[in-house]
Amino acid sequence: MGFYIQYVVDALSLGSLYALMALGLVIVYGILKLVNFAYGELIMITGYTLFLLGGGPLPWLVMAMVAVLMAVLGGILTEYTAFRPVRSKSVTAVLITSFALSTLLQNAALLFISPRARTVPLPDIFTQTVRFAGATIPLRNLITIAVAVVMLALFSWLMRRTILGLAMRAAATKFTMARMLGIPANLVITSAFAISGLLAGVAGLLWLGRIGSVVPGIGGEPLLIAFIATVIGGMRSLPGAVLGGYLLALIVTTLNYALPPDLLKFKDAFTFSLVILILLWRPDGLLRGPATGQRT
Amino acid sequence: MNKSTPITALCLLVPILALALFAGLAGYPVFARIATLLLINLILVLGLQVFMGNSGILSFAHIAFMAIGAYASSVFSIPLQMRGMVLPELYEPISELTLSPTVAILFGGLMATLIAALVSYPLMRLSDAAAVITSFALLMVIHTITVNWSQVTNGPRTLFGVPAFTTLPVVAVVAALAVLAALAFRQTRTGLLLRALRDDELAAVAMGAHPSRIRWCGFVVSALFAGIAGGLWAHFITSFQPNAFYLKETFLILAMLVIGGAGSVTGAVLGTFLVTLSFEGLRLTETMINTSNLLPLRLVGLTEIVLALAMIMVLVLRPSGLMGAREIGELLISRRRRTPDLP
Amino acid sequence: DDIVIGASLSLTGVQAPLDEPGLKGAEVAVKYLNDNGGILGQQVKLINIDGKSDPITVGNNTIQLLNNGAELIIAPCDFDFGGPASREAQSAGFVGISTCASDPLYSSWSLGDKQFTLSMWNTAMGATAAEFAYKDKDWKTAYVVTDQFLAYTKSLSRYFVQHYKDIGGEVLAEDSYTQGDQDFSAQLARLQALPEQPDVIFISSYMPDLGTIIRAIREVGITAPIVGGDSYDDPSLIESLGGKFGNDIYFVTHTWMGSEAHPKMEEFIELYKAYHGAEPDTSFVATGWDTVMMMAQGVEAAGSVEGAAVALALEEGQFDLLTGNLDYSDAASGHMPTKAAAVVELQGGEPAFVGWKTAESQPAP
Amino acid sequence: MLEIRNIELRYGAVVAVKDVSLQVGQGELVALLGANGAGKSTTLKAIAGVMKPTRGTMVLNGANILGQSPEQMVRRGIAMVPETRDVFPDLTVEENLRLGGFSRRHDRAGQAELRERMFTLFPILAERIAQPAGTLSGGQQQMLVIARAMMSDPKLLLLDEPSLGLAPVIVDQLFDLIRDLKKSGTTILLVEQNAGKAMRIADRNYVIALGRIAAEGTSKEITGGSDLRAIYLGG
Amino acid sequence: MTGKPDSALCLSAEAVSVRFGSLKALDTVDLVLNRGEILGLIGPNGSGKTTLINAITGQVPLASGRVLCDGEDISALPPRERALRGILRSFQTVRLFRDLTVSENIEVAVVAKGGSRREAQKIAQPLIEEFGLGEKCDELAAALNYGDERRVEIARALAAEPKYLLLDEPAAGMNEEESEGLLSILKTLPERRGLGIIIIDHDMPLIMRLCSRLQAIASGKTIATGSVNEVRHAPAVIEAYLGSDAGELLHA
Ligand SMILES: Nc1ncnc2c1ncn2[C@@H]1O[C@H](COP(=O)(O)OP(=O)(O)OP(=O)(O)O)[C@@H](O)[C@H]1O
Ligand SMILES: Nc1ncnc2c1ncn2[C@@H]1O[C@H](COP(=O)(O)OP(=O)(O)OP(=O)(O)O)[C@@H](O)[C@H]1O
Ligand SMILES: [Mg+2]
Ligand SMILES: [Mg+2]
Repeated sequence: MGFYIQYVVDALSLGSLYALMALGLVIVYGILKLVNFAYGELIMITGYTLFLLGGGPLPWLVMAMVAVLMAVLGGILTEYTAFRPVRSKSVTAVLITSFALSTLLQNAALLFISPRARTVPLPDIFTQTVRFAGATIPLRNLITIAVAVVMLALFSWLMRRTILGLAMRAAATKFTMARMLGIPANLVITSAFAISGLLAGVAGLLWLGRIGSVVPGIGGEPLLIAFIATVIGGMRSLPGAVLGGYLLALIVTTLNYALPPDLLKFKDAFTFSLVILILLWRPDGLLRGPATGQRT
Repeated sequence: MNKSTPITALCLLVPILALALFAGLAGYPVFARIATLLLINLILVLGLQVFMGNSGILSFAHIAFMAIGAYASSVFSIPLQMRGMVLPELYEPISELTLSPTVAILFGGLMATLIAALVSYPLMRLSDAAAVITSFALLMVIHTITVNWSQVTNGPRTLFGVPAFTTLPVVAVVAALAVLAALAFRQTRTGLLLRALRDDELAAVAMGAHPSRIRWCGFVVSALFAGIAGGLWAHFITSFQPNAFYLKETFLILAMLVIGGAGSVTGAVLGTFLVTLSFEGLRLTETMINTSNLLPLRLVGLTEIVLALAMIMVLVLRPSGLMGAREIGELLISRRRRTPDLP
Repeated sequence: DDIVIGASLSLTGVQAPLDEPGLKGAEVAVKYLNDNGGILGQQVKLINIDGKSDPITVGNNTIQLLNNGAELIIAPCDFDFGGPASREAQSAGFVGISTCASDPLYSSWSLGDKQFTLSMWNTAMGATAAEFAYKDKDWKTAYVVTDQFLAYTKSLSRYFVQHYKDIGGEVLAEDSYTQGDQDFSAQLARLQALPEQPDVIFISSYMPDLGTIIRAIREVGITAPIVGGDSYDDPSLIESLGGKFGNDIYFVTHTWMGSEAHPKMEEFIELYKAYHGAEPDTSFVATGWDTVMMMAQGVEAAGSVEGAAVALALEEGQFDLLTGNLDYSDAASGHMPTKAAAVVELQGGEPAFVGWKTAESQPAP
Repeated sequence: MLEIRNIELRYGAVVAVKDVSLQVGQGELVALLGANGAGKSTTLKAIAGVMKPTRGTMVLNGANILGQSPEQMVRRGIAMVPETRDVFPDLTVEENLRLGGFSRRHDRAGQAELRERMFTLFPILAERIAQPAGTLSGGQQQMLVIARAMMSDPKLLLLDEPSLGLAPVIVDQLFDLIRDLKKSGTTILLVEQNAGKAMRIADRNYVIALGRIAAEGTSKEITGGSDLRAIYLGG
Repeated sequence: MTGKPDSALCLSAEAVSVRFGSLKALDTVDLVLNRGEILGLIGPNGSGKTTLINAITGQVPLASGRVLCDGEDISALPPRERALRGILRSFQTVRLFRDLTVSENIEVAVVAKGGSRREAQKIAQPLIEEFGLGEKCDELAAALNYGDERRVEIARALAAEPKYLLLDEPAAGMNEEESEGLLSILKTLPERRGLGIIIIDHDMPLIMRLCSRLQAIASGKTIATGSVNEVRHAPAVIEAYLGSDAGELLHA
């Protein structure tokens, strides 16, 4: 019993984390059709902000808020430097600029901070555990699930019920036409990046809560996860990204629990083969998203 | 054969030979080494261009086929007395097999081609983002296998003892052949159809083109380039580990191709030269600044930062790369034709 | 005319945390040598070109250094990264010494008769950890976790397990983990599900994941002692565990930054502070100092920088280093270092020196 | 209402509009005619704020509007139906219309009323309310673009070849709509290939040729004056 | 002239229906195209003209009915196989290969059905001349103006040596002169090459001068078919499609 509860909570909390990260990526990737390789560096920014503020007089919650704010600013910065100048001209060019930006930020961290891991301040609640029906569950996992639920609800309201979501999609597909309808297209696209930064910041806090320290390369893994979750869930669909996040977590957790240790090292090969299979079965991902308006 | 192709070929072979001659005769071993690596990268980038440039589909898996070429060629060319130490668990029936480096490198290319042919057909149904991701996943799978298949790859550890065979002249010849092959491929039936599919799949299909079969051909040819490059590289570097064939290298060759202009062979050549030379130039500057103690602090990562900025600049100014989709020969011809029209 | 020591230690990338301290220590040593008459009466010059955590760049750099007159090579701290430097040094006929490569592959067998590593091999590190646990502490059963991503972590676990079993210990289970997963719960569940809990947990991993794993183990209330290798010797691990989780942790490493470890340690720390303006933040700085000082002794003994002569001097000499006493076997038997290891313990988040320890025997590489 | 003087417009080095001056009075329906490539669409783009004139003046209701952004133009009551059928293909008909009223999104009642009006005009749009706009037929897309522009309740409406791809009977209805709009006080500047139909409803016409105004006047004046084809070609 | 097939050599749709969700875009429509004739397809916006072409070429699946080419049922074949059987089309919006030159664009049509590059050049050359594209044969398609784009698209379709050519609003956005030029090219094609053409356009004068036969559809159903005169006088057509233009056209 305890084993199963443990398994379920693990899968759910990991899934929540993945879903948040995927959502932040998909808002840029799915809506604006731009792959933001510098997305992981937003998490890095969150981490280093926390580290730099650590030991200071601020209460943790304030530090966390500042850190998330920095990620939001980072998102906006990404847009200004890497996307605005090249957007809609060439998908590959955007990919490379965002990658360049990602190297740039990582090396800046290396140059100005340190190549070594730096410990970030964390509140006690992140390291406490609860016992429940024979399972020991870190509180952090429960917090992750709760935060994800709140964020996802907030976010789906924002995208569905407000005109901002529509305006974003419009501005992304036909920039000039959107402006001709009075939509401040630049601002709208910037806000997509800001939201992406917000999600990265929040996901980053939770991610850091697991690791406890930050290194310049910390963004690589979350980026990869978000990327894959987005893809299996459905590249153009926001609920798809969430589903993809949970599914990926389920796969990873299950493999982690089920594979014997000598096969466990091939876990990544299994995971990615599964991803390939899913894509072959459904090239557009599990949830198709809004039907495309393509026709002859 | 397009009438501008010979001109393009000429324009592209000259810098390769010039580089090989200069670096070979300069008598400064670092130059020869950098030139050799540049030309190996060139073969790799040309291979990427064959698929990605013509089909417009970003492929992350290219470097994985380089890995296959490198490992497949090395395993059998490591001298037997070394092999016991490097690959103690190599499977019985093949553990004694030894190939000469030339044969081994060809074998590596062949293995890469074969594996690409086997695994990629179903993937080629996909285009757009799904294709990009599956190629990414393929890279991950092959990487995970190279990291864990200790019997053959020595796991995550370094595989060493590969005989040094690749020299600057050898690479220069292969790179020249690769340029010609890439140019020729562009003009073949498959090359033309790939480019047509890139521009408008629906229209091409409405004329009878078979997308997955055509893309598959392109992908397989591209893997051959990567496999050969991998074999040459392995026999130059002589010791390597799986991490050499991963994201960093992937992005490096992607950047080369995209900065030069993925749509043309000229772009591939230009991008490779430009990125390698500026990277080495910057590195030299960084070293010089640091060793001369001009500055109170040590500059670290400056090369990467400057290069990243330069990359962004290039792409902001020319999003389809420096060359765009046209070959240098085509540009020269159309310029010549236009000139008399001027008043 | 100066003696040039060339180095291609990485200041950027994954390798930087290991290489950078070594370089800093080496710089202090060079200054010390020059202030005290140099080597063979000649001044010493150290040139480092950033290896960028890329084996190929390391190779290129080493060729460039040799070209510019380097006659002694400091190789980066790992077989993968240091190998290329040593190979180039070997083919140019010079001695190359890695600051802290601990893979037994770092031997004269694979790299050539003029190549050395200052570090003990993983065979010794694993064996020392095993003997410390089984013999000194009487922990009879162990649980082993191995990070699958790195050659270092895999081989260290292998030698620990092999030696621990050889001397009579029982390994209850082995589990693996992949660098970057940040999720240790499945392994934890398996550990907790064991019919019998282990006396000791051996974890072979790296920062930052190492911190994640240890915290996860401690968070669920498992208090069994944890043992590991020199990757624990990282201030960020100690910091991230803090007083709460930093208990009953023991690791085998190169040295201890205090006079308990070596009478000259204080002096080195003073010199280091004078040179860099800050306290050393890791014991890896000592490996850089030792590498240069050992080179100096070798060259003095050989009377020249000529590779074969220096190599012979190193093979024959016995060295009293900040990182323990060191004795190399001859080239035919691999330049195997016989070296004492420092054992450090962590209680209440504070590290303390346990003592020097040399394994009675060690598994064959 | 709108007065343009001596504007010049360029695409890079190509001068598309050399020297155009025109005036549209409050409540007027003015047609802008001319051959392919004469510069009609380019002129409209300048008024919509998409292109910046390199020379000349533009005044709307006494205020200088030269060089203002498209968003600002919309806020001043200008709406444009471009010739390129720019629906947002992935958004539904409803979402397209909702974005058309972006500048008036806080006036819910007004929006609902406008929507009803568009639905009576183009009932097909009401039927297809949830269909992605990209899957509409060519003509349906054209209707959507017109309706979308109307959602901002413009004071000045710029129509660029609105009849393109529409069935003859719909073209009739469209021209009826334009007439109605004019009656209800909207000022309209209309560009059409179908010169005969346009002149039949226009108060005044401008003929543009090779980037300059070649003729202006009421329909009678223009057709009576000389051969329209000759004017079209810049004669 | 009637809609009856003269021989087995014709392209026909039999009781074809197409659905998009709950929408019946085509409802048991029949169509016959003989070799050597030009059939005009007219109807209100959204009546299903483009969809009918898509159904014939296989771009949308049929809900029921079948499509026959020279007597053989091709309903189950994917678009590319139908192209290989000689059914080629143009698109309502121009779809050229933008980064290919004009001559490469045309050659694609030959190599796509299995020809070699050399054959392709042999076939493309005379077409380039015929369509007056000689000057521009090395230009990228992206640099063409609208009229040239349309011409390349038709030349490209012809290079595939189609038996049946389906054109969707080829004259949209052209001015009178340009449509005139297009008309003169299309007019003689069926005889010279022995192919059948379907043309959709809302430019009624053009349609009436070009076509030998018309079929009018509305709301996915055929409302009239027959000679040009029969169809343009049919009350259903006048009401649903022509509107006031009918008057002008009737007296044209
Ligand atoms: N994006 C562009 N880049 C370069 N030149 C352009 C561009 N758009 C239009 N032109 C040129 O500007 C001139 C005027 O074009 P414009 O579109 O205003 O003509 P128009 O009068 O609207 O013609 P049409 O009736 O065909 O729509 C033409 O010569 C055209 O080739
Ligand atoms: N993919 C699709 N999904 C949903 N509805 C569609 C789709 N494609 C077409 N339709 C609908 O089917 C009907 C027929 O469209 P079609 O494009 O065939 O019209 P058409 O006769 O070509 O009109 P036009 O003259 O305006 O081009 C239209 O009502 C259209 O909205
Ligand atoms: Mg126009
Ligand atoms: Mg249509």
